[in-house]
Amino acid sequence: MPAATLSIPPSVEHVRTARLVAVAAARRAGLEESVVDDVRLAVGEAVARAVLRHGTAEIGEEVDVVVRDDGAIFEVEVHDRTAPDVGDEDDGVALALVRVLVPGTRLEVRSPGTCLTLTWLRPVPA
Amino acid sequence: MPAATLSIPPSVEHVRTARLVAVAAARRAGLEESVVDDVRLAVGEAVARAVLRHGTAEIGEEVDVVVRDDGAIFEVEVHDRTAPDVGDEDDGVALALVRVLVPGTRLEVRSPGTCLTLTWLRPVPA
Amino acid sequence: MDLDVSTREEGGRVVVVAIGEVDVFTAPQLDAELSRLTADGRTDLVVDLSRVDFLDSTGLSVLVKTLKRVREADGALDVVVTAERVAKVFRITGLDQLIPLHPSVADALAT
Amino acid sequence: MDLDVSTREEGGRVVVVAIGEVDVFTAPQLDAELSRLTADGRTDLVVDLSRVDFLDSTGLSVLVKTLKRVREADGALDVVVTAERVAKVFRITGLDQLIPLHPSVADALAT
Ligand SMILES: Nc1ncnc2c1ncn2[C@@H]1O[C@H](COP(=O)(O)OP(=O)(O)O)[C@@H](O)[C@H]1O
Ligand SMILES: Nc1ncnc2c1ncn2[C@@H]1O[C@H](COP(=O)(O)OP(=O)(O)O)[C@@H](O)[C@H]1O
Repeated sequence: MPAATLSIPPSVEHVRTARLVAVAAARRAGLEESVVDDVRLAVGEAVARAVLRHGTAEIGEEVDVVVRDDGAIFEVEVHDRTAPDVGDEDDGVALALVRVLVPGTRLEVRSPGTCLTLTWLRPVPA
Repeated sequence: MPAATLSIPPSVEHVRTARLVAVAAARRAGLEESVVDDVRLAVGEAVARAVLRHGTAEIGEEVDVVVRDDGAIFEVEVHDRTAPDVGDEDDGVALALVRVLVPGTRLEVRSPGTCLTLTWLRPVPA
Repeated sequence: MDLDVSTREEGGRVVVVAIGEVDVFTAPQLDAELSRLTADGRTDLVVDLSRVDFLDSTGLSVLVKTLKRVREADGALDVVVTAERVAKVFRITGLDQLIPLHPSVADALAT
Repeated sequence: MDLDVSTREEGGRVVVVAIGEVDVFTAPQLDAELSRLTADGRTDLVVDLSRVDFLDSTGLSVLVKTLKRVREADGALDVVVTAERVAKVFRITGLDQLIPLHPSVADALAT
């Protein structure tokens, strides 16, 4: 079961809510505070990207965020509902930053949109 | 569309996440900071109640929180998946506190569980 | 992580300092420390909540339980509250009528 | 609410103080103020982010845009950063190579 599943309207004022949820889950998962900072920034960029893509594509439906804390990995999926060829200009900096922060970032087409999956390794419990 | 829809596992460590989401939405809705304090406390109690009911009933599924900011009202629904007759002893203080804080609180059976709806009037925009 | 609980002696009393949030998840930490102290016969207690920014009914229940134990032993329980958000929970439950609230540890020790 | 932006004169320069979070929602506020200043020919700027606890790529873009305008006018842009969380965003994007970062406004004004 995900540690949290959040849906927000596709508007920039709600991106912060997604950051709060991801950070709370990252702390629960026992990630170091410097990694929690990366989670905050990367999830913020990923959700901002999704919201801006919905804006470009004029899609009013929600953006979905799923936070998983399963065994050795901490993972955040950000689902948008836009076609893969939407607005690849606008989200350039955001996506580049996510890729630098989270080396294992996966971007997939997952109907009805695209899904960005950010994965962090969780420290082995003492 | 809800301002936020959140699902959390039924364990007490996740109650804080629901408070964070409700408080973020309450601020976005323009509620006064003293009312935001009431939202934080009442939503925390309502979600704690739901999580504890799941524990009593040994239900492993998620607790759902829906935050709405529609026109004149700000509303938070907390859905559990327990039968109405589960553990009405344990959640006494929490529920009493919610009722004192939020006079219009509604407790309904809503399959597959109970639903506590907390409603605040939003100030008319200037 | 969300709550830090520590204990020290001051002015002949035991001061329990909580820092963070006292809620349904963290209240057991505060409960454990207060239960340990009362079980040891340390029943002249000041609970310092001046650095607690959130307290729910679970936290209140811990204090009510402690109050009962302390009274049974002819001890005393004083609580330091500064945040209005926390003070309000005591007021609306009427618990401020049962437990003396103070603006500082110094004030609690002076009573 | 999430971001507060104010401007003052100090040491012959214009100091823009941001307090709060600079993200995709709030960055337009900072952008508006910096655009207003550069449009007015105020191109000798210090942006004080010492009380900013979060900054995303949208915030960086505002600073990059401001840097270009300031350079076109032979002005200068210095930025004050204290939070490691904020400094890191500048580092990983390499923006700390383009914009001088300082630990305090006094330090920025002294350069
Ligand atoms: N918020 C509160 N305000 C007033 N009384 C309370 C509050 N919380 C608990 N109490 C009272 O304290 C007593 C013990 O609280 P409770 O938490 O239910 O028991 P226990 O600590 O044994 O689990 C009960 O009689 C209850 O009514
Ligand atoms: N985080 C960043 N790091 C480095 N360069 C950046 C960053 N953000 C934006 N830039 C650069 O600044 C320029 C303008 O940024 P952008 O926000 O895309 O344009 P505008 O400000 O006109 O909307 C672009 O050339 C972009 O590459």
